[in-house]
Amino acid sequence: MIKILLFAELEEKTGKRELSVSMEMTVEEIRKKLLKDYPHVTGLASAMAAVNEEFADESVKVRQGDLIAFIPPVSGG
Amino acid sequence: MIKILLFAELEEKTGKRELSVSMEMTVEEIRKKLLKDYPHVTGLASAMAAVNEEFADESVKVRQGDLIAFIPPVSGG
Amino acid sequence: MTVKNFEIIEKPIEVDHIIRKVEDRNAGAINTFIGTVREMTKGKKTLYLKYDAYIPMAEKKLAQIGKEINDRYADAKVAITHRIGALEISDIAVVIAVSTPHRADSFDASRYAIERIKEIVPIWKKEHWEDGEEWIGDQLENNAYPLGVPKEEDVIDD
Amino acid sequence: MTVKNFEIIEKPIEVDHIIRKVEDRNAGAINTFIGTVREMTKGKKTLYLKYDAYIPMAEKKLAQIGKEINDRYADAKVAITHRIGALEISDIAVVIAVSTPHRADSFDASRYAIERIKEIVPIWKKEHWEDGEEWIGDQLENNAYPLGVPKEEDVIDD
Repeated sequence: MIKILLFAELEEKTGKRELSVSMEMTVEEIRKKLLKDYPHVTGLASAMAAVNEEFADESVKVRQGDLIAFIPPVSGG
Repeated sequence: MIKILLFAELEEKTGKRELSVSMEMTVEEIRKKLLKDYPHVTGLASAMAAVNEEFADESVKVRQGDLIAFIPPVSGG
Repeated sequence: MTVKNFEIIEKPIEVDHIIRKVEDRNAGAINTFIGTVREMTKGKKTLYLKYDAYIPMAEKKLAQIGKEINDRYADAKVAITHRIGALEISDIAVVIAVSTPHRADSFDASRYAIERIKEIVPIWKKEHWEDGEEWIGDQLENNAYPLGVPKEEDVIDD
Repeated sequence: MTVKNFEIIEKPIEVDHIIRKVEDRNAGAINTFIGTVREMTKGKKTLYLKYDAYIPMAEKKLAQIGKEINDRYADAKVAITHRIGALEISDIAVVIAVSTPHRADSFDASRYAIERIKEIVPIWKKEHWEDGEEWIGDQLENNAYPLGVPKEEDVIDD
């Protein structure tokens, strides 16, 4: 299983902080799947992705047990 | 009477924090008098002068009741 | 007790506590940057803020910023704490403390830290105004937006 | 009790106390510069320092720096306290706190304050080493020296 984390407006608009997928996919494929499930959450398209707490490119393959997070523009400080 | 204040190495080398003169003089004249009285205190020549707690030019006339201070290079902070 | 120099916490931040983490016999300067909740931004009145974070990654990224500073500024010590949860006006959201032997580096490194926080640390702020609320995004305008740019009102320069 | 924003004191400085003086509902940033006593300077080991000041003029000049900052940075609040007397390694000699609506100004104004202190505020530091002691002068190299320049070892860039 692959755990997916959503934050800030992504969490608010999907109503989910945590999701999961069972199949191994690339970051790009997971992003596309989410956009298909939540087409109104346009921020999913532009959010950065992190795999296991490190920023990851679209081509990165997400493996069983991995954790992928979608990170909308940050605003700490 | 005009009160003269000396600080840091000027105080240390003259052995005086406070002096006085009775006659009205310019900053330049007071500086020259001090250098004559304390020729080994070379720092007197380059110190800045303040009259009544404001930096003052050499030409400023120091009046009765005024306070003149000689301020060697500062090193606060 | 282990001292954590890079922390996300939910309680009020004690500035003195963060400063103590960077004290050093060879420090001549400690620069502290404190980010506080400002009431007025572009004529709009904030009532309160909520901060959220991806906590484990945020702490990792704060530590990375510390490492970047150590690579750039000799003998620097860095501590950063960011608070999350609901914050009122004037509350402290973030404290950065950097000690260095000489003063110029402490200013530069502290500035570097706050700019990097706004680039790479997964923390988000939601502003609550009298007439609405919004997650604030991209305060630097230099992130990648493959599919669109942030709306003008999202770009806050604090 | 009257709050004095520009002060020379003989007791340890409490950083929190100085920060509280510049808190403001419209501050989004508070920059604090803390000058501490460093042990090693150019390979020489400092045992302790003594600071002296022309107190009333020094407080006036600190207040002048505050005014200069208010002229340059909109809505800034400034507080500066400098300690005098004998200070040990790691002791705090000066604390500058500046709050501003936006962060860039808080850094710039705080930096401005420490540079100006080293130019115009009548405070002197005497370093005590194992093998001697000396009044330190002119850390900026830009004062007027009509009759001579400071010796190289006097010019400390902290």
